[in-house]
Parts: sequence; C-alpha cells; structure tokens
Amino acid sequence: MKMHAKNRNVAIIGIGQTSFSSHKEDQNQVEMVQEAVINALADAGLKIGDIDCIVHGNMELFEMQFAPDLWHSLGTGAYGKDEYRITTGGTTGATLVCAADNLVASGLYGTVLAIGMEKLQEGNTTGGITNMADPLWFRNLQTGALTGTTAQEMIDEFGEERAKRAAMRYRIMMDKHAMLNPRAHRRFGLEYSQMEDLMANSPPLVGELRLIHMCSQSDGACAMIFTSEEKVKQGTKNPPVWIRDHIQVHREETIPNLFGFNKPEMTHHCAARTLFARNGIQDPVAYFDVFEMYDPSAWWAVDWLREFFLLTGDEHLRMLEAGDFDLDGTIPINPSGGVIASNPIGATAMLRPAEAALQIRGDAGGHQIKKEVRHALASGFGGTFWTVLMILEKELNWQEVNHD
Amino acid sequence: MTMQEDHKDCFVLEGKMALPNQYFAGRLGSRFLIAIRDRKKIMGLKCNQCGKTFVPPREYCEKCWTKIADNWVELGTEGELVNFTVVRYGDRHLPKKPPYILGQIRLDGADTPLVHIVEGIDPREVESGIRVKAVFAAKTTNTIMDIDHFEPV
Amino acid sequence: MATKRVAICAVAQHKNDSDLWHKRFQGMLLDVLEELQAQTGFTFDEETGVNTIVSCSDDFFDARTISDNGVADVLGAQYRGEEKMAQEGLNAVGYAQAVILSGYADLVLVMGHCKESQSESRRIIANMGFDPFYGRAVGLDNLNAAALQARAYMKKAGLTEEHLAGIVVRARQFAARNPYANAREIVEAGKVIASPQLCDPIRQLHAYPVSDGAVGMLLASEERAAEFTDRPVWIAGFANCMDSYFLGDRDLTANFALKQAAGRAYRKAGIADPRKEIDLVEVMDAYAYQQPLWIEGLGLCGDGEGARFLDQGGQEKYRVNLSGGMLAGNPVIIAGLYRAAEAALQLKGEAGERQVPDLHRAVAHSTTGAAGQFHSVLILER
Amino acid sequence: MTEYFGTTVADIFATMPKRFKPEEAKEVDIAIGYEATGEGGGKWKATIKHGTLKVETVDGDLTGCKTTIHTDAETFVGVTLGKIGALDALSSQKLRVAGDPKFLMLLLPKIFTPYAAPEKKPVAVTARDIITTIAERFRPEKAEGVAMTIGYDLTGEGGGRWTIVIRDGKCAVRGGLADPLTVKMTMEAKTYTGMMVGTIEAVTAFTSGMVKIEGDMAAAGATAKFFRKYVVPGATEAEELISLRVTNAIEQRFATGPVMGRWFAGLREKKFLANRCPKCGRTQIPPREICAWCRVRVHEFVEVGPKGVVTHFDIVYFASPDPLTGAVRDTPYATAYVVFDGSTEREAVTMDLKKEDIPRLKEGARVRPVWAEVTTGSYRDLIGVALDEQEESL
Repeated sequence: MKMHAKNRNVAIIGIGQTSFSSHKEDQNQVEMVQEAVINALADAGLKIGDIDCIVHGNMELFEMQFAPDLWHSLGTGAYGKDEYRITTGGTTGATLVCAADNLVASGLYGTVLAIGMEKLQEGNTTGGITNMADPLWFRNLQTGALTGTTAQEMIDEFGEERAKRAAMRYRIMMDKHAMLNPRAHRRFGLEYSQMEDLMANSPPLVGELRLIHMCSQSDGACAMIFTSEEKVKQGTKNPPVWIRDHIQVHREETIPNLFGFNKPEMTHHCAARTLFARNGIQDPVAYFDVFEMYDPSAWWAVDWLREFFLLTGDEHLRMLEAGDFDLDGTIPINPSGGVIASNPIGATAMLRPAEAALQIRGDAGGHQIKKEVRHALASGFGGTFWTVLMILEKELNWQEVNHD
Repeated sequence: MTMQEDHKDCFVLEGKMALPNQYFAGRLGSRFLIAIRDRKKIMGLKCNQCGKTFVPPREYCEKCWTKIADNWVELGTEGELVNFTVVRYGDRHLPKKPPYILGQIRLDGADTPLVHIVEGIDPREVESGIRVKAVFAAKTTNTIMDIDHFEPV
Repeated sequence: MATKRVAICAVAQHKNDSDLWHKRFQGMLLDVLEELQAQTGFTFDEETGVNTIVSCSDDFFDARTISDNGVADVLGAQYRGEEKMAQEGLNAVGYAQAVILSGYADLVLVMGHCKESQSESRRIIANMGFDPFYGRAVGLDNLNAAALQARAYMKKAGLTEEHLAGIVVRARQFAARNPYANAREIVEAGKVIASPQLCDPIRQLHAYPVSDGAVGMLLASEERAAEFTDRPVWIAGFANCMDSYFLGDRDLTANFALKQAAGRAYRKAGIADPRKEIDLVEVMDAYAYQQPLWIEGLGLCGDGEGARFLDQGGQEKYRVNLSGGMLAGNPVIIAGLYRAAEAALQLKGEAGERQVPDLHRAVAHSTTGAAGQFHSVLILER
Repeated sequence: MTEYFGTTVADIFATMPKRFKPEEAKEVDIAIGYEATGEGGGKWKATIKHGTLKVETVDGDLTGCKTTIHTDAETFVGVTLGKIGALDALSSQKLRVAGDPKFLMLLLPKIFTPYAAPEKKPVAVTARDIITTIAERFRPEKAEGVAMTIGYDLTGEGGGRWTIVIRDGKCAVRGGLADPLTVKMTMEAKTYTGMMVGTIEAVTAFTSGMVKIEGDMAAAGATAKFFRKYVVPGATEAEELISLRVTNAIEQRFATGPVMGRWFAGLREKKFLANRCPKCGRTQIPPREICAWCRVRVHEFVEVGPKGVVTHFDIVYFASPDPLTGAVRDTPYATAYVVFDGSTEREAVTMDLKKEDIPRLKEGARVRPVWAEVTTGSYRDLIGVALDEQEESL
C-alpha cells in the first residue's frame, strides 16, 4: 500500500490521561472524559476555543450507550464544533490518532482533539466481546477473546520451559514498568524470583494462558491534541512530536483469524513490512528507541515482537532474555506497563502513541527511558487481528526519504 | 441491482442482544438525585460567568467552559410547562402507559427546562404556560423518576 | 503534493425496503460493491487500487460489537485500511474527503449499511442514546424529542396540518419515481391528516417508515477521478456541528448547529449567498416538520419562514428532496449518505426519471441525535 | 480486630448466615475453606448443603473443603467490598483459589447478598454538644434584620432547656427558657440530635408530632438557614454514590440470507456445505458471500467432511458466565479447530469437543461430528465433534 506525500505535517502537542482503575464510581462517563480533555488542554496550554474539531471513539456495546458522543459532548467540548466519531473495536484509539492526523493533514482543520474512552465497570466486558461473534453461528460457541493457541505454538516451536519463561519474563517486565507509572491500573510489584511460582500456580484460563498473562479491564480515558506544522511554528508549550506515517491493516472475520493463527502473513507483519519499506527503515530494532505495543496478553506480546520487528527464528526470545526490551534495554517495550497493566478499551490503543510521544518529549516521569528517545513506534490491535501501526518522530528530519 | 435472488434457503433467526450494565451517576449526579430522593428538593447548578442555572446537573457550563460543579442553587419544585407532546405509542423503554404527556418544565429558578411527565390533566386540555408542580415518587429508582411526574398546581 | 479537490466518481444504492428479511448485511453490501466496480472498474490493487475504506454502520443496529468486523470481507478490507464512521454516513463522505486531501490515499471507498428491521424497535435504540439517569429514565427517544421540537417549530413558523400533509404527499410523488425508495405509494393529503397521532403533533404518516438499506461511493483525488468517470461530482465543502446534549439547553427551533455547519460548509465552498448559489437540496427529513425547519437552518429562507417557503414554491425552486427524501424511507444511520448519493446522481445527470436539468451545485444534509443535536452539510458541484 | 476499609474479616463471616439465600442454594453441596493471613485474619469454613449454611472458624487444616480461598486479610475485605477487583487480586496471586475459581465469580454472588459495611456507630453526641456550637455556626448574612428568641425544651437523657437569641446580626445561646419566646420547640433530646446529625428527617419529625411547636410556626421552619450544618467532630461521612443496575435487552431478527441459509439447510441434512471461491478454490466454512482474498462472489457449494482433523485446540479452564442467565459451562471444556476433509488448507472451524474425549485430544486428531437427535436447520443441529474411534483404532 503506497502513500503519497502528506499534504502537511502534523504534530502531537497535547496529551491528557485519567488514571486507570477497575472502578470509578464517583464519575459518570462525561466527567471521566472531561478529566482527560482538561488534562490534554492544560498539557498543550490551550483553551477549548482553540480546538477546531473533536474526534471521539469507544465501543458502544460495552457501556450500552448508543451514539455516546452526543451525551459525551458535555465533556469533550464539542459544542459548536465539528465532530467525528470513528471506531474500529480494539484499535479505536489508534484509529482516532490516524483520523486526527488525516483531518489536520488535509488542511480542513487546524487543531484537532481526539478522545478515546471506556468505562468497562459500567458494562460486561466478556459479554460485549462475545457479542462480536456472528449471531448466526459463533456467538453460542465463544466466550470472550481468550485462546491458548499462541502459547501452544510457542511451546511447540521453542520448547515448554523456554516459551513459558519468556511469557512470564515479559509479564513481570510489564509489571516492573507499571510500578513506575502512577496512572497504571494493575501494579502488583512482581519480582523475577516469582517466575517459577507464577508459571505453576497462576490460575489457568485456556491452555497455558493463565490469568497473570492477561490484560486488565479498566476505566479511563485518553485525549490528544494535534496541530499543523504552520501552527507549531507559532510556538507550542511543550515540544511537538511529529506523526511521520501510519498504516492500518484489517482482515475478514473468521474464528481462526480472531485467534491469529491463520497466517500466511500476520497482519502485524504486513503492517510493519509495508510501513518500514515505504519509510526507508531497514532495521527497525536499530532505528526505534521505544515501542509502545498493544499487548493483550504476555504470550501474544512475545510472539508479536517477532512480527513487528520483522525478526526470524528465536531472535525475539534472545532479545527478551538478554534484557533488550527492558526500560534500560536497547529497544524498551511499553515503559507505561502496556495494556496488561491498563486497558480502558476505547482509549487503550490511543495510550500507545500518547505514551510513545511522552517518551519522545522526555515527559514520561517515573517510567521515562533514560537515553534520548527520537524515534518511536506505536501499535493498536483489535477485531480479528486488525493492526494499526504508526511512527512518531522527535524532529522533522525524515523528509529526504522518498515517498512516491 | 435487480438480480433475482432465490429465497428458498433464507430464513430469520430470532435472537436477542442483552447485556447487564451498572451505570454510575457520579458524585455530582448522586448529590442531585439524593436531594430529590431524600429531601424532595430539586437542585440546579449556576454558572457565575453567564448567569444561567442548569438542570440536570453537569460539572461544566459547556458554553463558558467553566466549572460549576459546586455552585448549587435550590430550585422550586414548581414551574411552568413550556412545551409538551402526547406520547401515544407503546414501547418497552417508556416509563408510563400511553397516552401520556411528556413535557418540558421550566422550574422556578432554572433557566433550562427539564423533560418530564405531566399527569393530572387530560391530554386534550393541556397547554403550554400552565403551572405544574413535582409529585415525588413513593418508591425510589435513584433516577430522575424519583420525581414521579408533574401535575397542574 | 497532495490533491486539491476530491471527486465522487460513482454511487450505488441498495433499494430501501421495510424488511429485507432474506438478506443479511454482507449480501446487501456486496450488491453495492459489485455495482460500483461495474460502473468504474476500480480494483483493490496495492499500488493503483482502493487501499482505504471508510465504512458506516452501528453496533446497536447490527447487534454486533465492532459492526464493521462482520462485513470486512464485503467492504474489500482484507489486508487494507478500514475506518468506521460511527455516526450518520454523510460524515463518512466528509471524512473520506479529508483522507484524500491529507495525501494518505487517492482512492477511498465509502460503504454504509443499516437494517432497522432487525431490531424490535429503533426507538429503544434511540432511548439508549440518552444518559441513563435523566434521559433514558424518563423515556426520551428520537420520536418524542422530535415531537417536542415539532410543536415548538410549528408555532413559530405558522406551519399547519395542511403544510405537513403537503410535504408528505409531495415526498411520495417523487419517491414513486425513485426506484431505490421504500415508501413509493401515492397518498392523498386527507389520508395524511387522518392518520393517527403517534406523538402529537407527529402523525403516523409524518414519520419515515422502518427501512433497510446500503449505499456505496467511490471517491478519488482530482488527478485520478477521470480514470473512473467522465462525470465527476466535486466535493466543494463539508462541515458539521454539535449542539448541546440536554434538550432544555437548546432553543429547539433555532437551528444553532445546522446554521454553524452550513455556514462553515458554505465558506469552504466559497458560497456567499446560498439562496442564489444552490440549485438542489437533499435534507434528512425523518419527520415532515423537519423539512422546512432544516431549510431554514440551511439559510434558504429566513428564521420562522418555513411555512412561507412552502407556500411560495421554495421546494420546487430549490428542488428539495427530489428523491422522496428520508420521508420515503432510509435507515437512520445512512439516511444522509442516501441524500449525498441522490444529490450526486442529479449532478451527474444519472437520476433517471427524477432527473432535473441545469444543475451546478447541490447540498446534502444529515442530522443525528434527538431533535437535531448534530448536523452535517455537504456541498457538491458539477 | 484489625479493620480494613472500615470492616474486619470477622464482620464478613459473622453476617454470612444473614446474607445467605437458601432458595438459590438448593442444588449446592460444597464446603468452601477460607484462609485470610495477616492481622485480623484466620481460617473459616462455610459448608453449604441443600439450602443450608454452616459457617465455622477452623484451627487446623481446611480439610474436606472442595474449594479453598487463600488471601491476606486486607485483600479479602477489599474484594468483598468491591474496593479491589477480584480479577486483579487473582491475577496478582494475592488471592489464590485451590479448586475452581468459578465459585468466586459465579456461585458466591448468587447465593449471598452482597456484604454491606455496617452503619458507623453514631458518635456519642449530646444535645448540649450541639447547642453549644450554635453561635459559631451562625450565618449573619442569612439573618439580616431578624430578631427572634427560640426556646428549646429537650426532654430525656442529655436534655435541658436553652434559649437562642438572634438580634442585630448576632446570635447568643443562654441556658433556660426566656420569656417571651418567638417560638418554643419541645422534643426528646435524641430527636434533636438525630435531626442535627441527619439520621432523622426534619420534615418527618415536624409532621409526625415528634416536635411540639408553640408560637410562630413559620419562624421554626426558617431557623435552619441561619446556621451552617452541624458536623460531628472527626466524622468523615462516606458519601453515597448512586449506581443503576439494568439489563439492556433488544430483541433481534437475524437474517441468514441465502448463503448462511444454505449452510443451515445442509446441517438439517447432516451435511457440511462449504462454498468454494471460483478464483482461488478456497473452501469457506461456514460459507460467506465473498472470498475476502479474491474479492469475488462465491456461488458454488461443495460438501466437506463429515470427518476432519484437529489443527489447534483450546482447553478452557475458566468459562465466563453467560452475562444474562449466569449459566456457566462445566470446565474444563475443549474447543477444537477442525479442518474438514475436502476443505482447503487452514480453513478451520471451531467446534466443541465431547467432554470425555478431552484427555485424548491432540493436534492431528481425527474427529467426527456429533449431531442433535432432531436436526432443524440451525446452529443447534451440531452439538460438536468427538474423536473418531474407528480411525483411532487403526
């Protein structure tokens, strides 16, 4: 999939998050959304009147709130403004970033605020996910989106001990990152010394997928503000972070697709291969300084690192084992703690570029990577293995790369 | 698209989409609803910037983008019916059996009319401008229906 | 350098029907997709074909979490980019324009579907669009909210039962010429006035019938449009606008959001005086009273002059809803997308029996939410 | 006992019999062991049998318990009160379940009403304590131009007689009843304290005759606004946060269309009808309108199976309850990904595997369909698949 020259460059100039938690009884949906919007405006040093357009997204059937942007407009600040509501399931948050990028790049809007939210406590998450299945056929067979097939494939490929240790090492690494992020939902204080215990005793869900491996169910919202290069030149409160390119790869629904093992080429690999090729990135591991990956489970995360970085064989396991993905490693993964720590679904995929942008700015606080972050990768995941992948940059220095 | 299709294998599968939910009114909404439930009082929120008093509650005046969450004002439990319709169709989501009057009631002290049900007057005789008062519900639902309906003063 | 203009190259409509019991969404969309491909010969080639699809559907109406997932194959989205406009479909056209202007794509497929007949009641779904404590609890839905607006507006504009009946009678007359319309039977004014009150002052025949349908469009950059059509229709402007959520916060007859949206769209299109520069209008009239109300909002007559607009032949002057409008039946999620499709067909000169001559510029309008909380305006040019 | 979130572990067990719903537990026969470690912890055993409940503390081992729950006391209280997510606690291993964790998630909410922390015991406040704070709670801006004397005759324990004098924007409290009084209110001292701390509704007290008023009735009603609300010293009132539980249900009519309709018609005849892409030859099961890869309409149906091979499988240990019925499948159960004979590579379909066959399930296993007794042309026709013994024995 080719891309033509972007009409104009687009920067992230504001980021606002709520904290993430299993319960927010003291806020209704609007108030939770508004908290993120106000934080983003404060971060950008803007007033609501500076925003030209709002882009909203979440998943209707979790909260069972039809066209929720209409009510949420009280908190998004959409009154009197242009507004779009765009959704793609789990990838929604990342799709909103793509949409905001498109809207600003098009020249139709100057400054756009995107908001992703979910209040999973208000709904039934598993029921909502089961509702994804075809009502004629699969809905009676399916419970949520759990599978142990990836674990089994990794065990088959790398041996039981090594595969299980890899998944648990990733899981504990995520918790260590989450412990540094005060907004994260699940912060357990796990230690690598607990690896054996967790591998044996964490309640099994499906096959070798255990409760400890799975992502959380959270309440929370994330808002981001985007503007054009022309506006950035007039000055921004915080350093701008540039959206260099983004790509979306969807696929048909089948149950094997939902669980990802029906490859010829995994969507993640297709997205990464195409995106890196058209941006002239030969060696993604060397190029990127951080990767915020949508990691719904530790098993999937480990498996997907191979796909996203276009690695082969056990390269990804060797890197994991060598600590390359740690916060002080060569290419840190999810300094925020990732989806395993915090998962307000409609905001989850937006948190990836949001956290990646904070790393580039050097504003991530306790979970800031120590070395300079110039190039960041962020991914979203949803549907039947749908992928969004985007490249964020500290400087506008990729222009010499030939696009078209 | 005039393709003639064979319908012999087509049928309709009866089903249902149903999910349990638990909604939270939030701290502000809870104070508003508890005032109705426990104290039979209807509270509004006033924006000091534009001077308007709003009901139902919201944290911000969206036009001024000013926080009004703590600026409670007690409204009257009476007001003026400023607009109405007569609901004559039946549907599961409706709180009353048709026909009934659904109105917009501007409570004394409020700038924004509240949508609620009006009873105690024949739908053929109702007209805008009449004074109505809140009749509080005997059984609480922790919603705006803790005002059961309004009726002419 | 990215393109400066975006064209609608082709449109395809599925016939609207009150109960497409024999078809599921996939079948409806595939019909639309095949017709678009037949018209234009576009492909999904990675280099030269469609790589981005903007779909439009709704999880509630489809009763499926991620409604676009179930139809990804018939959208052509296999290993391609796809984004779902989870609003009324006219916004999908506006957004698709931005995707092309941004430089990310030079071809975008817009595909919308909705079957109102699948759910037991579209009003129950509308009720779930309100907040749980103040709106849902009191039974608000799109019909009773519209009825509140109708009463206020009829009083302000001097709109009578006869006016409303006239709007419905005319809509059916045009619908009879539109092979894609749902309610195509001619009705007499007397029958409209005698039809039972649903929610005063809205009568049964003032409301659009339950409808199922699907719409597709191919949009292209200025540079590529000629590959797919020799009669492109250009997007001259698009804008939308959000009004306050609570009904009580709004003046239901003031058209705040529509005036804002129309003003911004006109500015983008370089329209100084819409009354002089617009030749055809398709408005989303779910209920008869809305047609003149939205006409006021579009600035084609003054505030409160909707009845006079009707009396003075405004509908014919501005060729309002020659398709029969939403009153002839479109599903709510894509009723505006149908408006855009019909406006585009007229500008292309492909509107069949309902074609009128001498068209240069058309407006397509849509609205979402209770009593028009949100409005969208698309300006198309030949 | 050590309190967590204002509650002790012992409180929770003590209220168990009161919260038990025998009618929901008629079919239940189980002993659940609880071990809460740390301060305020201990061991308990709850035996539920045919609608009866026995709760006891245990000193030694939790033997004879089908399911045991191990946790620290704080987590136990937190999860019970909903302050800590049960899934979070399970994930972090702060809460461990030996046996089937589904009892935590499903059974317990069904047979017990939720634990509610007891109302805080009212702090012992006397009428005198409250009366003496009146002058400092006075709001002169609300009493402009007001001149009145209010007498309180508070009877019973902790009672007494006081007069409040409001004049010239000032307020004073004096012992005894002055004469004349604008209004005199007589009530039990505990009624007065109840009204002031909010446990007795003032309107109720006035209308029910708990308060006797002599003199100016209107003045009695007006006095409240002259004073700020009385706050019990050191009280941190937990504010009630309202929630609304509702099941949102919408009836649906799902159309099969001709393609899925054909599939169901096949099931009625106990046949698997896939459809074959005219371009790539891929067989789709269940069939779809289009081949997503080739983007062409698929017309041709071919019969595949009835036997097939398992390419992957999932053994599920943790079934989520059906959100509406609460019904939960027995675990473990297995979902097999089956490629039917005659299908193209990788065109797997998910099928339930017969429970007894789970121990022998492996990749590459051959399976046969298990049909319902009567097939009607719906998804219910196919119960699942079973290992194919015939081929196993070969």
